[in-house]
Order: sequence, then structure tokens, then C-alpha cells
Amino acid sequence: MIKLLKGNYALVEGAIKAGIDAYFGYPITPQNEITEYMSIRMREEGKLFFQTESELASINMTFGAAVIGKMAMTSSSSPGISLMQEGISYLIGCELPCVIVNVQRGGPGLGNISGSQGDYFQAVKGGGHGDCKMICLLPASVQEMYEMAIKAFYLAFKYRNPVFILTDGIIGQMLEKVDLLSLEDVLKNQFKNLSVDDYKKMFDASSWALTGCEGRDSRFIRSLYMNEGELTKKNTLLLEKYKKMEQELDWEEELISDAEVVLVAYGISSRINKDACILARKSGLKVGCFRLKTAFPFPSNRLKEIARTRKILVVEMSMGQMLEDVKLAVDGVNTVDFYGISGGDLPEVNVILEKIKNMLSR
Amino acid sequence: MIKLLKGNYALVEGAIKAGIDAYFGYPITPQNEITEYMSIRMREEGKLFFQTESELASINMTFGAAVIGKMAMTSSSSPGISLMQEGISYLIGCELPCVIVNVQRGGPGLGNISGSQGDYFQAVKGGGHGDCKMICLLPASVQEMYEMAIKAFYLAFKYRNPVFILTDGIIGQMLEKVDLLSLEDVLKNQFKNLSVDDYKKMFDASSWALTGCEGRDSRFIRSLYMNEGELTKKNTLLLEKYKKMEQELDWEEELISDAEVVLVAYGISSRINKDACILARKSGLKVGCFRLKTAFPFPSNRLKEIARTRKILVVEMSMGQMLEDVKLAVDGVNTVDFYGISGGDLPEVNVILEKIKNMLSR
Amino acid sequence: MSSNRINFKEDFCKSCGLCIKHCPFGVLEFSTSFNAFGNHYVKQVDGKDCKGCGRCYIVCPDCAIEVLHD
Amino acid sequence: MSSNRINFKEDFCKSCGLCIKHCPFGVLEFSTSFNAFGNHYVKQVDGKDCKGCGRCYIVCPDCAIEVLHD
Amino acid sequence: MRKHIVISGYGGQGIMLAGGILCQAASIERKNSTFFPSYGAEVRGGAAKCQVIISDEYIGSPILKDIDIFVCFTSMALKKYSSYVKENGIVLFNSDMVSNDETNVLSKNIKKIFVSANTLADSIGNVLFANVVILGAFIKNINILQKTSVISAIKEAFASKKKQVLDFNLLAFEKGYNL
Amino acid sequence: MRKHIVISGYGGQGIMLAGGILCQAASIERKNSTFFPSYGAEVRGGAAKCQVIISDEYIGSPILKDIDIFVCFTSMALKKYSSYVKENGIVLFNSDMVSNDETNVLSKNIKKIFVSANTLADSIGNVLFANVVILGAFIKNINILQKTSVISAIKEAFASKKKQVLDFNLLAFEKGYNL
Amino acid sequence: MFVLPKSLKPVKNHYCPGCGHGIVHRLFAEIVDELGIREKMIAIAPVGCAVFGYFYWDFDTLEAAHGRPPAVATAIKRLMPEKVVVTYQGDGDLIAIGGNECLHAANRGENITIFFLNNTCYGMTGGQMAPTTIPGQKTTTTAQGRTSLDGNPIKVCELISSIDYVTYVARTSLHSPENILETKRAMKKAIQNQIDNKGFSLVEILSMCPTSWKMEPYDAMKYIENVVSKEFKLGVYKDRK
Amino acid sequence: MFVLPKSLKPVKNHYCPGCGHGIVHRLFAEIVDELGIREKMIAIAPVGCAVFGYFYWDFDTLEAAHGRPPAVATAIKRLMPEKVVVTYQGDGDLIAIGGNECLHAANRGENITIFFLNNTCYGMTGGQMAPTTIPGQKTTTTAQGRTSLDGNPIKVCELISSIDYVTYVARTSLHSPENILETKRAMKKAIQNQIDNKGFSLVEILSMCPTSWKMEPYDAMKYIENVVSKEFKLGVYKDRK
Ligand SMILES: Cc1ncc(C[n+]2csc(CCOP(=O)(O)OP(=O)(O)O)c2C)c(N)n1
Ligand SMILES: Cc1ncc(C[n+]2csc(CCOP(=O)(O)OP(=O)(O)O)c2C)c(N)n1
Ligand code: SF4
Ligand code: SF4
Ligand code: SF4
Ligand code: SF4
Ligand code: SF4
Ligand code: SF4
Ligand SMILES: [Mg+2]
Ligand SMILES: [Mg+2]
Repeated sequence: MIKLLKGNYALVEGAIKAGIDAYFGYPITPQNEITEYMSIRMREEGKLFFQTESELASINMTFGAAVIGKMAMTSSSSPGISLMQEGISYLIGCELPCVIVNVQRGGPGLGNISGSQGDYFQAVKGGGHGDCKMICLLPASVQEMYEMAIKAFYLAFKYRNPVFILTDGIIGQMLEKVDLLSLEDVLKNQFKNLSVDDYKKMFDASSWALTGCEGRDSRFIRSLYMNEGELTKKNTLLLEKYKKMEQELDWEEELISDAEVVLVAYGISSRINKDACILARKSGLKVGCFRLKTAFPFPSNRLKEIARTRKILVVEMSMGQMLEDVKLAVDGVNTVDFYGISGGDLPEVNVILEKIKNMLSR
Repeated sequence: MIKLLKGNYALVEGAIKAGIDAYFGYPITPQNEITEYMSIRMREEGKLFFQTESELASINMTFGAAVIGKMAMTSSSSPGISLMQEGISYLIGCELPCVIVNVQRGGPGLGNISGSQGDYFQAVKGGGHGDCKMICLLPASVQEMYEMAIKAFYLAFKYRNPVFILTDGIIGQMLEKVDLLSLEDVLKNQFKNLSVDDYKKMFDASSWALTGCEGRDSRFIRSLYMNEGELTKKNTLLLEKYKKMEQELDWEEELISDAEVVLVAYGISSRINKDACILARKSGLKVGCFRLKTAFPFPSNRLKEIARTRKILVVEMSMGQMLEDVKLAVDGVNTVDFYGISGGDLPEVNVILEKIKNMLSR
Repeated sequence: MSSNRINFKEDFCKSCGLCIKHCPFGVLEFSTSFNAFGNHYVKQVDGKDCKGCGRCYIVCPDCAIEVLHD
Repeated sequence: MSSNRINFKEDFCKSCGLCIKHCPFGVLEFSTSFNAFGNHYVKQVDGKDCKGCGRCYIVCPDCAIEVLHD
Repeated sequence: MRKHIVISGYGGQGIMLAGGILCQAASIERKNSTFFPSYGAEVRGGAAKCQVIISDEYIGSPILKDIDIFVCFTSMALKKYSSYVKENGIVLFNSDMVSNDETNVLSKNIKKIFVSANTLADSIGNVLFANVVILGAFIKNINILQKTSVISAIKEAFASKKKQVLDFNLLAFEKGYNL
Repeated sequence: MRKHIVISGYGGQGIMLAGGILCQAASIERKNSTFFPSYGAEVRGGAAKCQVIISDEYIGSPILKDIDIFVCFTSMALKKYSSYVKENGIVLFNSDMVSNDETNVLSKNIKKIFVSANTLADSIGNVLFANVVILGAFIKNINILQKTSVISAIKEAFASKKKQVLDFNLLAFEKGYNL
Repeated sequence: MFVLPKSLKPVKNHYCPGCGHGIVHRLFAEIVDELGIREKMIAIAPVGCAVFGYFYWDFDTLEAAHGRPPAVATAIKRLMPEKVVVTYQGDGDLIAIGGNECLHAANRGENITIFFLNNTCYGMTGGQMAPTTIPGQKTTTTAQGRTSLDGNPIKVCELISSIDYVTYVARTSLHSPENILETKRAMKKAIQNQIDNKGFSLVEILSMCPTSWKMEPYDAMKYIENVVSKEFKLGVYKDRK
Repeated sequence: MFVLPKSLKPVKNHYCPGCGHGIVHRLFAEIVDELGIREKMIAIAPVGCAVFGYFYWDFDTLEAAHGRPPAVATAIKRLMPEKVVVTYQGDGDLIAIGGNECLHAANRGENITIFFLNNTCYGMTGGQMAPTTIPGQKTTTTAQGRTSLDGNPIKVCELISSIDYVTYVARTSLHSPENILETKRAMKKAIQNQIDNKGFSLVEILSMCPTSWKMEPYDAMKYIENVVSKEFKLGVYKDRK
């Protein structure tokens, strides 16, 4: 079913298609459409919509839902996500699945309510204490807001870990065509080979969730490991899990083969890159586009490979955050150029073209 | 005056020597000695000690004190610092000075109460939303807990930005000799050339603080910039400020010149490195030590230089966080080896020696 | 003529109508023309006398009315 | 002999003394020897009769005492 | 074909609604269309702006520059965006809010259309209909969307409201269209 | 000279206090000394442990292995750390808490000292003095610190307490020393 | 003479037509003028529609994180007891996200003043349900009207006045000129208490949000009179001598 | 017969000698046994000395972030109304950092049960001042005794019972066998209320912390009788029919 929807609405439709049990949210622009639309759709579906008293309540209620094995989601925007950092660390420490959405706005502080990409570090490196990692999905269209919501729940339960959807106010609020595909079709797009049955089976939490100890021994879920060496052992297992998550790597590339310069970005910036790429090609410049669909795991190998013979320009709505991961990936095999704009304004195609020309003439 | 003190106590003495006006804290192990000792010392000094109702209150009260130009400090440990991330982002967005101390413990979640280095990313990359940067000081001894507290206040006011002291439960709780030097002597150690007078002058906040508008126009302090382009302009200024902070770079190196392997670490790990280094040298291995005293700014140039002709082993009590900054610095000119232990246990000298031998035989 | 002068800050007026509703003496009405922000600002009804009670000032959320007792 | 049997879990006892203080019949006292945790655990005074009132059980924070009515 | 439309004014003037209707109308005509709002939902009364791109090709992201059609509700909007309007572009003015003189900043090759939208809206009963009045004038004067599809889009937009509200808006649209 | 001392038992047994006193005594003798606690301040009743390093040289960090002197308050502590005690190291036991048999896990070259610390402490009035009793035995048997400096350190540790408390502790120390 | 107070900058505000914030802003400025404390003022703007308070008040003002003004005010007042420290907060700010900071400041009896504007919704973010939303009220997150499953209205005055250490608590309204003047008297008293070192004062002001309520401004006033003030009873809840 | 309840694992606990936590743990388990709800239980341990509750209770238990158990409980109960959801919290957890979550759960009238152990200090972190510390009480952060500058004791029962939507609020104590049995009755009622879908119940239990109070266990009981229960009056504060 093709519809014209805002990104935030499409995300809601995706979560519902996935089978979400509970949503917890506190209003904040530019993600209010999620909370508002959830308040309507979840009630229609007979699921739990809950407007919380704060983001602390949001993340800890999400924790509560996750503990009992429910499919839970919370969403917010930058300042609200900062408030969730302790809770996120607990979710990771307790190995609980859930989906967390950050519709990024301008920062630091109250900042503004435009789209921005200033929270990459927080999402990808760990804004919470301890060694925290979450699979981080990066939608770049209203369609992907829908599909990645569906994907996120599966991965959360697969790894018993929160999955983070990092998007921004522009993707969240823009109105664009979306095909509200069947679960089957989404799975085809988003997974190599996953049946609807296998998708649904993943949400069986009976082996670990707390649901009352009827017919089994009592269980507990915790993140405190006080005995000597106990936490180190636990964290070694977490590290192994993080390693396994790397198989969920996803990206998209266009016009790379003959490119001399490759534009790298995620989310809304990647669309600007594409605009620039089209223009550049029209004027005969050999430019390609690389778009990340996951930030953790990060496509390090592929980027290094590309960089061996091509120059890289990272375009980001921040002072240079994902940039560092790109540089780490490229590992010195080539220089990495950067065009960043921090504060809720968009990168400009003209500036990108200018930069490309400079790079090519160097 | 030489005394046997816990690191946490020494930090308090340093803050008081600096002239701190207000301390805000909520109990959490392993930093309770700070809060407890502050409750005694601040009252003795006639300054404001305030036990808050939560870490949210701590950071926002610190914000309040900073807004009126007072020298304020708050401290906590990992989970509590996670709760402060929104407030930290506000302090940075509003360009307010203060000192924030994280006596790191094991994570994620409740983790444990041993010393750990799992919050490097949060402190250095920005656990708060938006492009947040703070000068981050890394004490490695009780003596430095004292001296860096004094240094931190100055830098906070110099840049009107929070300064972060990243330490851990071991440094915080160990008992060791400390020389409670005069301000003059500390300034000699910690700054190239700074007189006590110039030190004290830095805390004059009359040009910006909110103190009632007597004799001047009314002022306001904010972090919301809604007009088009306004926040981008603001953030450009912040970026320039961050660039200026780079001059505060500080590190220490030992036995580098002839070294074939250089051990890189900060805080308590750097002391283990030193133990290992001494042992290695005894058995004829050419090993040197590089210890970071600031994490932001990061000694990228020097590390790259060192790495050109020496192998690097990063030792860290995490899954590999500072490691990434070292790799970014080294920029592919050499491989970087890693020994990490996450979960509150200490790296072992034997393992370090083993790694060194492997590296040398490669 | 009344001894009370009303000072209208036309551009501040948002046409909320609260002053009109609360004037006990029907002194105020909307203009038919627009101010710079496209609002029908408030003006004094021709020939109506302001009693200077200040209710319009009190309810105006936009400080678009001042009442001066000459 | 009394028909009430007290079941002491010696290693659970932390010598807090609450049971001793609250036994209305002076039935309980500290042993002079230590349990595995170095505490003088509680025992029954030789020859004293337990009335089975359960007060010791009720106040014991360590579940170190059970009282059984045979 | 690719048209870049910017609509700008104050919050509360129905800027977003107008943009959304255009986007929806394009979609009804099976064109690619994307709508990018940029509003002060957290701050009332401030500037509001949206961009609509209608295209046969891939639509990337909004670029403020190179505006084909600029619908200008206030003089502040004019000041902000006039320089971004393309040569041979079109500007629709709410002439109750922007004076003729002010529009002189625009270069000669730009076509200007004046609509006294507030006055017309007023005549229906509320200045708030000004946005739909302007939409009517837009569709009449600029040949990128069919009147019927815009009317359908308006009907969809007010589907959940009282019938009367829809009727007033349809009336407002006709007023603008038949100017 | 570099001595690595580990003291371990349960929280509440005064493990930290004993370690702190040793560290302070070394400091009084102008030796380098560092004390590393690792306790369950957030969890009562759990295991508690501290390490004291006394040295003429630079003191880096605590390394659990290579213990020179191990003061062992409980059998759990024995199980945990016995394997880390160096050849020719020394272990002091609270023999009221650890049975002779259990200590057989230790290799032959390790010297064992048994102190019925609880019993001796009991005789002063409270088992809680066991830590200081053991300190007395430590100083008597192991030749690294002067009795006088340890007594000074004890006095400092209890300076803020009632005089009576200090007196009991000094008595406990003597009991251990004169064993 | 009814003229713009000195402590109010002569600029147009950004509030919606008929919004109560504009009225309370003016009252605040009038009181500051009348008490002659402009140069001692440190005001704290909330995150909410009133976030831009500093564009209007002509005294020192800062913007605190959402919900934290009472914590910020505590620090300022403790460090500068000679200043007059006032927080201005909406219902979302004060009692949703910021409930704990308010509760603790009150229980400590901090010598600060809180102006609490209750408009039964989150105005700034588009009219969602607030803790103070009236049962049955339709908002953008309670399309069918608030039910008790969505939570019940929090009665801030009732709650805070139950605390021993609180000095003054009153609930007033903006629904008529008389009520506006009553509001001003309560606000003034709440500041005077601080000047007199009497401790914690809070004034809850029922205010119109015509936009979120989807009402004409005058109807919004009537709605307060007929509905809101029935749920949230006006009056002085505490006045400790 | 006074024997270890089935719902308590037969292990030694980690609490200090004479600590009230051990008593309340046992009461909780006894009640669960008596009501036959072991298999329906989902308990929430706090961050505080009782964090290891799950090592002792033999029913499903989780560890929530410091102060957040009422939020966690809300989600669980709403999603699984047939379970019995109980939070067990200390004073730091419940009313210092967690005041807002408690307040909102209470005001929503969530059908959950809170056992609130008030020992007038932060036991786990070493005996610092808590919001419930008695005026004059010496703690590690109030060496000279708490003064009102450090804040005043928060009266949770008085505060929470002032909320209309709350069902049952009682304060009991552990200072004698009789009081312990009274505590058990209140706790049982608070759980029975949940089973009967009656809504929010909270039992505040005055408990000994001999370690932080630096008292012998029996003296700690006497201290509750003579001092703590004078500041925090025992009784049923609310019992809505
Ligand atoms: C941490 C955080 N959460 C959420 C928001 C979004 N937000 C801004 S204002 C507001 C509530 C406004 O309601 P209220 O306090 O009642 O003020 P009003 O606008 O109604 O006057 C919210 C939730 C934010 N800015 N920061
Ligand atoms: C966010 C956070 N802040 C602080 C702490 C440290 N902390 C652990 S328990 C505790 C308070 C314990 O007091 P209380 O809740 O009264 O429980 P008690 O130990 O007295 O039973 C604190 C502050 C923490 N673990 N997490
Ligand atoms: S002052 Fe009174 S009489 Fe005059 S216009 Fe205003 S409300 Fe009417
Ligand atoms: S009250 Fe003020 S803004 Fe409203 S109509 Fe009257 S003058 Fe205009
Ligand atoms: S049951 Fe009663 S009589 Fe028997 S030992 Fe216990 S307290 Fe004493
Ligand atoms: S109450 Fe229990 S722990 Fe305390 S002395 Fe008696 S048996 Fe031992
Ligand atoms: S949304 Fe409501 S509170 Fe905000 S400015 Fe508009 S009317 Fe006022
Ligand atoms: S510190 Fe206090 S509350 Fe904690 S276990 Fe010990 S006695 Fe109990
Ligand atoms: Mg509001
Ligand atoms: Mg407590």
C-alpha cells in the first residue's frame, strides 16, 4: 500500500507491523509525531501506549517491558536521549532487547529543533557508562523508517540487546511516498533469507524472561556482578556478542567502480550527497556515493578497500563524528576530507561540489 | 605538607586550594570519600557543601552555581555520570565553567564498584547530545588528584566550559603519599608560566555571569538558538574554542628514545605499564611508556611520531576505547596492539610482558 | 472627550479579542484593516468614551494597550 | 522436656543478640565457641524450656532460628 | 521536471498545511513529491517554512537555494528567501502582509503574483483561510498541478474535521482560484 | 626492598583498617607505601580485601599475584588467594576462622603463623578487635616495620574516637604481639 | 495609569493570540517594578512555551534544562541569598519531568519563589497530555479524551501544601480581570516572602492555551472558569506565619 | 511452627548483624507463601543494601536502576496484569533519586505494591544522610548532625496519602516482635489489594541500620521506638474502600 507519510509515522507503522507490544514516550520535538501517532495506532491495535512522566520513566518502563519479554520501543530526541543513558547501559548490562529511536535535533543543550547528526558518538561509541554497544540503524528515507523499525525488533531479540535507530528531524518530519509492504516483503529487503515464521519465532522469550516461575525455577535479571572476576567474565561474553553483531553490517554504494572521489554519509546527508553526485556526474566528475545503513557494525573493510584507490569525502551534520570511524577504517591508506555543519543546518550541494573539485585538483 | 591520603581526599584538598565555592554530590561508590570529605572540609571553609537528591540535581545545581560565576564542582561514578549527560550538554551549550569528576567503576549497568576505564568514550567523545567537548584530565596518582583539581578550575574558567576529571575507583581509594603543595608550586608543575595572581584573576566572572543587573544591562544565558542559521553560527564559535583548547595538551613519556615497543595508557593502567616497563627493561627488552595526562586534547602528533619507528601497545581497562584515539593518531603508520580488560579487574604485568614479547618477535 | 487616553500598539495586537470582551463600556472593536502581521488590530469605537478602568490592559496578553489618565 | 524444638542454623547466626533480648523466657544465650564465620552463635540455655512463642524467630534477621512444635 | 517550492510565513498561518496539500496533490498525480517542514513546533509565533519538491526523478534533500516557486506570506520571509529565488522563478505574495514596494528586492526576471489573501479570507469569515486562498491562486497561475487533484488533497486533509470546515476551505480555494 | 601484603576476609572484620595502619606505619618510617582497598562498600557482608605495598622504590599498581605476606581472616580468602602467595612467603591465619587442615593447600616453603585472634579479641570484650590482634602478631613475627611506628599509626587511626576505644585497641595489639 | 512595566522589554512576544503566558509575564514585570528588585532578580525560564522569557523580562534570566529550575534556583539562592530567585515553569516542566526537583526544593523549604503556569497541556510541543490534563480532555496524545488509564490530574497545590516546610502555596487563575489581579497579589506575596526570608512559595496559575484547547481566547477563559477551576480549586492552600 | 518460608532460599544473607532487611525479606516470603502467589510474583530489587534480593527470594526478581522501580513496575503490571508486581525500595532509592517515579506511579493509582524500607540513611554506600534522616542525626555527610540546611525529613506516607488516587498507605516498624507482626499484616494487605485490583499500596517500614547508626542491634530497635517513630509516626495513613 503506497501512501504519503511522514517518516515518524512510517516508523510507527513499521513497529506495529513488527508486532510491538508496548511503546513508551515523552513528548519532544521533532519526534512528537511518533508519540502522537502511537497514541492512536497502539490503542487501535489493543497494545500498550504509555505517555510517561519523563525520559527516565520512558527508558525504565521500556526496561520493565523488556524484562518480561515484551517487544518494547521508546523514542525521543537528543536531550531526551541523553537522559536515557543510564537506562540504556542497564538494558545492555542486563542483556535485554528493545528498540530506541533518536530523532536527532540540533545541540548542544536545548539547541534547536532542526534535524542534525550531532549524536552519532553518543549512539555509536556509547553515551552510557561501561562498554556499551548497540546495533545502530540509519534510515535515510520514509520507506526505511518503516522497514528498519521492523528490522530493529528482530535484531534486538536476536542479540538480546537494545537496537538503536539513529535518524533526525528531517527524515522524521518529511512527507514522502512509502510502500507499507507486507512483513514478507520487508524481510526480503532487509534480510538475506528470513521467513515470516522465523521472524516471529525470534520473539519467543520464554527461555529467559521473567514471567512468574510457574513450572520452572525462579529466575532473576541483574547487571551487578560483585564477585572478583565475575564482571570481567560477563563482559568477555558481551564482547563476543558484539563481535557476532558485526554480521549485521549493511551499507549501499553507487557509482563507486570508476569513482575518483567517494562521498560518505548516512541518513539525510546521504541524500544530499546523492544530489551532489548526480550533479557532479553531469559535469563529468567521477564521483560515487557510499551510504551507511548501520553505524555499528561499521563497514570498515569495505571503506578501506574503496579508499585505497579513491579519495573520500565525509559529509556529516556535525563537527566530525562518523568522520572518525571512517578515518579509523581507512587507516591511513588515503586522506579523508570532511565537510561538516553543526547546528541543524543542511550541508549544501554547491559546497560539496566545490570540495570535490579541490580534492580532484590536489 | 606531605600526607598519606586517599586519592578522593586529595582531590578535595585540591579543589579547596583552588578556591572552590560550591560542591554538589549524591553518594555513589567508589567516590563517596569525595562527598563525605567535602561535607566536612567545605563547612570548615565556610563554603557551600550540598548533598543533592540525585545526580540530575547535582549537575543542574552545578549549572546554577556556574551561571552566577561561582567555582563549582560535582562528582560521581559511572551510572551517576550517565545521568548527568543532558546537564553536561547544557553546560557546554551555555558556555559555563565547572569541574566534573568521574571516579569510574565497572559497567555496564550497575556493574561493580572496582576501578575501571569503561567511560572514556562518554567523557571524551561526548556522552551528551550535540557536539560536546570538554578538556579531560587524567590523574594517575594521589598527587595528581590534588594538582589536577587545581588545574581543572582554571581551565574551566579560561574556556568557559566544563572540565572533566576522568579517574577511577583505584586511584580514588588508594592511600598514598601526597605533597599538599602551595598554589604557587602546583602552578609551577601544572602550567608553563602562571602566577598565583593570574590564576586567581581567571575566576572573575563579572563580564558574563548573572548576578542581578545592577549597574549594567540585563543579561541572559541560554542554549536555545531557534533562528535559521543561528545555532550553526554558535557551534562554529564552539568549534573554534575547542580548537583553542588543544594547547592544553599534556602527556608524559619515559624511556622512549631507544624503545622498540611503547606502552600507552592513562590513569591506573599507566602505573601497571610502568611496572611492566621496569621489568621488561630488566630483562633487556627495549620498552618505553607513554602516559596521557589529557584525553581531550589528545596527543595525536606525538603518538604518530613515536609510532613511526616503534610498535605501540595500548593497555586499557575497557574493551578498547582510548585505543581508537591512538589508532586515529597513528593513522596507519604502524600497527597498534591492544590489551584490554573490561569489568573492574586490573591488567596483569605478566600479560603485558607476554604481549611485548610477541610484538617483538613479529 | 474623555480624560483617559488609550495607547494602542497596533503591531503588538494579535486580534485575540480579550480586551473587547472585557471592556465593560464597549469602547473597543477590531479595525477592518490589518497590521503588519496580518491581524485586525484593536481600536477605539468612534465616539465611545474610555472610563479608564484598565480592564483591557489587564487582560491583554500582548501589552498592546496602555491606558493613560491624563 | 519441652515439646518445642528449636532448630538452630548455627552458621547463619551473626550474633546480633536480638533473639536473646526478645525471648521472654531467657531460653537463649550465646555459645562461647565460634561458627565458621567467627561469630558466637546462639544456643539454648541448658535446662531452659522453650515455650514456642516464636518471638526469636520473628526478630531474627538471618533465619538462624526455627521453632518447631512437636 | 523538477520544481522546488518554498512556502514561508509565521507559525499559525497554515504554511505546513498548504505545503502538505501540494505534496499530496502531486502524489495523487503519481508524481514524486516530498515535503520538508521546518517549523517552530516548540516555539509558537516564530517563523515557519516548508519546502515541497515535485519531480519526475529522484528527490534527494531540500536545498534552500534555487527556488522555483516561492509563496511568501510575510515581509520577513521575503527578506530571508528572496535571494534564493531562481531567475525566471515565480513569487506569490500575500499582499495584505507584504507591500508592493518591498517586493522590489526581487530581480526583474522573477514573476510576481499578488493575492490579498487575508482580505479574501476575511470575507469568508476568518483570516486563517488565507493559506488555502493562496493555494487557489497558485494552482490557477502556475501550471504544475491539476485543480482536481488539489481539491482531492484538500478533501483528504480535512477528512477528519467537520464538514463545515471543509466547505469553508473549498470556498477559500475557489476564491483564490477565481481571482 | 619491596613487600606486597594482602589482607583478606569479610566486610566488617576491620580488614581495611588493618591495611591502612600498616601503610601509615610505613609512611611514618619514611618508606614508600601504598594501600589499595577493594571492598564491598556497596555490599555489606561480602568479601573484603586490601593490598599494601611497602617499598624503597616506585610503587606502581597492585598486582594480585606474588604476595609476600598474606593475612588471612577466613577460609574463603584462603581459597581465593593461597595460590598467589610467593615461595618463601608468609601467611598469618586467624585460626579461629581457618582450620589447620585447610592450610595444607599452601606449598611447603610458605611459613604459616596461626593466631586465634577472635578468642584473644573476645578476652578483651569484642571479636571486632581481632584485626588489631593480628597486627600485633604480624609485627612481632615479620620484620618489616617497627613496633613503635605501628603503635603511632594506631593512635592516629583512633585519634578522633573515644580514648577508651584506643586503649582497647592498644591492648589488642599487645595481646597479639606478646603471643 | 496602565502602562508597560519597566522590567518588560518593549517587544512583541511570540505567544499565540490569547495565551496566558503574556499576561503572567507582564504581572511578573509589574511586581518586580513595584518591589524595586529589578537589579536583584535572577529569573529562571523553563523549557516550554515560556522558554524565551529572557527576550521579554528586562532582568537577569537564564534557561534551565527541562524540569530542573528548582534545582538551579536552589544553588543560586544558597550562593547568593541577597538575590531574588524566581522560577517560571509550565506544568510539564514543573510536575512531569521536574517533579522530583520541585518536591525536594519544597521539602527543604528553599527560600525561592515558583510561578507555575498550569495550562493543562504541553503547549510548546504541540498540545500533548500533561499531568494536569483534565479527565476527558482531548489532546494530541489523548484523542478520545483523557481517561484514568492515562493518569490522573496531579494537584500540585494540594500535594506541596501537605509538606510541613513549605511557606506559601496558592492557586489562582487568569480567567477574568479580577482573577488576574488576584493572581498578581499572590505572585507578589510569593516574592515578598522570599525577600522576608520566609521560605518556599509557589503560585499555581490556571492559564489559557487557546491553541492546544482549540478554542477562541475568550472561550478559553470561560473553560477555565467552568471546567479547569472546578478540577483545580482556586484558593490559598498554605500560608504559614 | 516457625520455619523458613518456601519462598526464601535457604542461604545466609549478606546483611550486617541486626539489619532490618533480613526480617522484611522473610516477611515478604512468608506472605507470598501464605497467599500462594509465588508463581505469579515479579519482584523488583532496588539499588541499595537490598540489591541482592534475588539471591534470597525464590521467585522471579529483577534489579532496576537506582530509584526507578515504580516505573519498571508500572510497565510490567500494565503488560501482565495477572502477575503480582512488588517493588522493594530503600529511602534513598524511593524518595531521593526516585521521588518522581514514585509520585507519578502513586498519582496514576497503578495497581502495584511498594515496600519501602526506611532506615534513615543510605546503608549501601556507607551511611550518608538520606532524605529521611532525623534532624540532629549524625551521618557520614552530616558529621555534626543533620540541620535543616541539609534538608528536612521527607514524610513519604503523609505525602503519598494526600494523593486522591492512592489506595493504601501505612507506616509500620520493626522495633519489636509485635511491630514486626503488624508490619507483616500491612504488607499482606498491600499485596492483597493488588490481587483485588484495588490500586496503589505503599507500606513504609521503619528499619534498623545498626552499622550506619553505630549502635548495637537491640539499641537500634530502641532508637526506632524512642526517636525514629517519633519523627515518623506509625499508623495507617490511607485505606480507601
Ligand atoms: C529533556 C527534554 N524532554 C522533552 C523536551 C520537549 N519539551 C519541550 S517543552 C515541553 C513541555 C512543555 O509543557 P509545559 O511545561 O506545560 O509548558 P507550556 O509549553 O505548556 O507552557 C517538552 C516536553 C525537552 N526540551 N527536553
Ligand atoms: C545512579 C546511581 N546513583 C547512586 C548510586 C549509589 N547508591 C547505591 S545504593 C544508594 C542508596 C542506598 O540507600 P537506600 O536506598 O536508602 O537503601 P539502603 O542501602 O539504606 O537500604 C546509592 C546512593 C547508584 N548505584 N546509582
Ligand atoms: S480602560 Fe476600561 S473603559 Fe477604557 S477601553 Fe479599557 S476596558 Fe474599556
Ligand atoms: S487583548 Fe491585546 S492582543 Fe488581544 S485584541 Fe486586545 S489589544 Fe489585541
Ligand atoms: S520460641 Fe519463644 S520461648 Fe522459645 S526460644 Fe524462642 S522466644 Fe524463647
Ligand atoms: S537473632 Fe538470629 S542472628 Fe541474631 S543472635 Fe539470634 S539467631 Fe543469631
Ligand atoms: S501553545 Fe498554548 S501556551 Fe503555548 S503560546 Fe500557544 S497558547 Fe500559549
Ligand atoms: S548497612 Fe545498614 S541497611 Fe545495609 S546491611 Fe548493614 S545494617 Fe543493613
Ligand atoms: Mg503546560
Ligand atoms: Mg536507606
